[in-house]
Amino acid sequence: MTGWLFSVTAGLLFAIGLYGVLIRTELVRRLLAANVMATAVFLFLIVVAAETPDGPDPVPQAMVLTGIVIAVSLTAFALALIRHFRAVTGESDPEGGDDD
Amino acid sequence: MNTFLLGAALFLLINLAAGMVRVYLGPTTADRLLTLLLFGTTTVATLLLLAYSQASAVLVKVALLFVMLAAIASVAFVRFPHETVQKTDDGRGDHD
Amino acid sequence: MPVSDLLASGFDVLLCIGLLWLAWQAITGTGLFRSVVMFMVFGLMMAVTWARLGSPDLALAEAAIGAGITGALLLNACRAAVSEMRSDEQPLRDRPSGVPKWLALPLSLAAGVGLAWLMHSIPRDGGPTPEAAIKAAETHFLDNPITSVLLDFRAIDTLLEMAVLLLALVGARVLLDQRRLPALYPVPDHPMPMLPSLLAMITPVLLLTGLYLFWAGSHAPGGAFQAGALLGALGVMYQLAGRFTPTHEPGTVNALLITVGLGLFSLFACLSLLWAPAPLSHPEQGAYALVLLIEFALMLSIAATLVLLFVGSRSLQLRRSTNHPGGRQ
Amino acid sequence: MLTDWWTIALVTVGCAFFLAGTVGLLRFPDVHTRLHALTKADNVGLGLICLGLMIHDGTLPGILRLGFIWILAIFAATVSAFLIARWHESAGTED
Repeated sequence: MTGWLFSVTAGLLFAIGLYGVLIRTELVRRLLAANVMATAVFLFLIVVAAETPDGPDPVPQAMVLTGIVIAVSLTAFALALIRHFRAVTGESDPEGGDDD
Repeated sequence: MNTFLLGAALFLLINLAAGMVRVYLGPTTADRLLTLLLFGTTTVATLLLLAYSQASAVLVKVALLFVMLAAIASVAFVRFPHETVQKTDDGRGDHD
Repeated sequence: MPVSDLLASGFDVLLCIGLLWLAWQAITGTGLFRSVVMFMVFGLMMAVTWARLGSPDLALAEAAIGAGITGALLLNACRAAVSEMRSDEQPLRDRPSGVPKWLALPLSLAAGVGLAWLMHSIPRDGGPTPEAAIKAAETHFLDNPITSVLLDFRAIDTLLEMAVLLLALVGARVLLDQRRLPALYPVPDHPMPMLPSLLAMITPVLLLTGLYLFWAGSHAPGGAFQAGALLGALGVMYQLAGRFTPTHEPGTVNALLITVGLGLFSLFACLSLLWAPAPLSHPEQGAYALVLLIEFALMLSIAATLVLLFVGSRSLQLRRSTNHPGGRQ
Repeated sequence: MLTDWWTIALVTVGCAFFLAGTVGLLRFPDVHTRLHALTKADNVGLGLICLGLMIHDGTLPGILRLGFIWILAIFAATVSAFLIARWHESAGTED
């Protein structure tokens, strides 16, 4: 029951994240959406780890721990990239500026 | 006993969900920050109840971390100038 | 016990609904500030979820890194978006993206449901042990194959993790320097009341908790990251209270703090070739002390890197040298 | 068995305080009254739950840890509530 429920939740979270990445053009919001997608993947891994027959499997947990640190590094770098982008173009989204 | 503690945790979670209505309604930004306070206290209580109902002592440390991070979060928010909040609003104005 | 099962299921269902609602609000809601608040609350909920799924390690990491540091970074993004906005510019807006909504919604739903089905159908028995793991277990000084695999593979993993964190800082610095973008959070003009007393109270508690997490983590690898994130959160707090002054001159202490973790770890990796055929193997004597030393250096580097990423300046100086938080300067 | 009943009673009353805090949050007219309802009721509720769990735990380190968390929560809530109220005030004068 628990595994099934959290699997579905992770799938829906992934869907929400992907939807955000596709729909939002404002860059910070797009980054948020990508973060939600990453969290969904972590949730998948932990659900699989929790359901192994002999107790929680430590390897996926270690992987997710690494994943959390990588996600925060990536977020920090992406935010610097967004600041740089705004300073160069004066726009908050990459598609704007010339076409409307 | 464990069943009772789990029930209490569930009750607090429902309580939290009701509090989230205030975030949704607003109307001021301070109301949203208030809910961060509600979240801090309630999740700490929920984690403590979970710690004793699942007999996992580490969760008490997680609760301790939550208390301190809630304080840091509210300091981070109040260092925020008001016009920032208004200018980042891309839709209907939802502050006073 | 059917009653407790029912309660647990109710708890899980509510948790899942909450997570989905918060994620939806964070992504589709109006107002960047509101989205960021929602995302921070989502991080807190996620920590409760990890706790519920029996991974307290992750709950600690998520609370400190996911909700604490990422939230602070995103608040910075709001701030930067406004302070670097031209006066004639409209508030942050969304243009219609190249993908229409009617296509994006079923597409992402299909991807999510497909992924859920795929993850649900994979076998849960763990699969066969890889060849390399068995080989590593035979040559290792520990008897338990799982522990030795974790020790060997986690070491490489942690080394590269630290490298990624450092790279993120270097990349951010290059980008910000190129356009001469200033540090956020300058020193406030007027002191904030009650903040000094909160700092005085919270500093020893956070330091103690961080050191405790570090010490507990020496039995199970990975403790340095939680502890480092916690100390990083303390540094962020000091910056917010105006105790650190961002400077443009690169400071020696700062540079040392950032690189000591990766440097010591790499040195150890090279030196370990003297006594073992593969890098990052532990010596038979003094392994515990060595691991402790490297993890301590890692913790300091992680904390310093996270604070500098948050501030976005080249280095930081402490304003009152009598009050020294976590050795950072 | 008597200690179990004490725990149940204290945790139940604590939950009732949390409920009162949420009702106040939803029903009170402005930010200051909501702040007032929330911070006081919730921290009393947390204190009662901590007390109940202390009785349930019964060991000295456990009791100390729970008490410590409660004291810290009170301090943190005081400062946070004050800062948020002040922030809201200054918003009112600027607009």
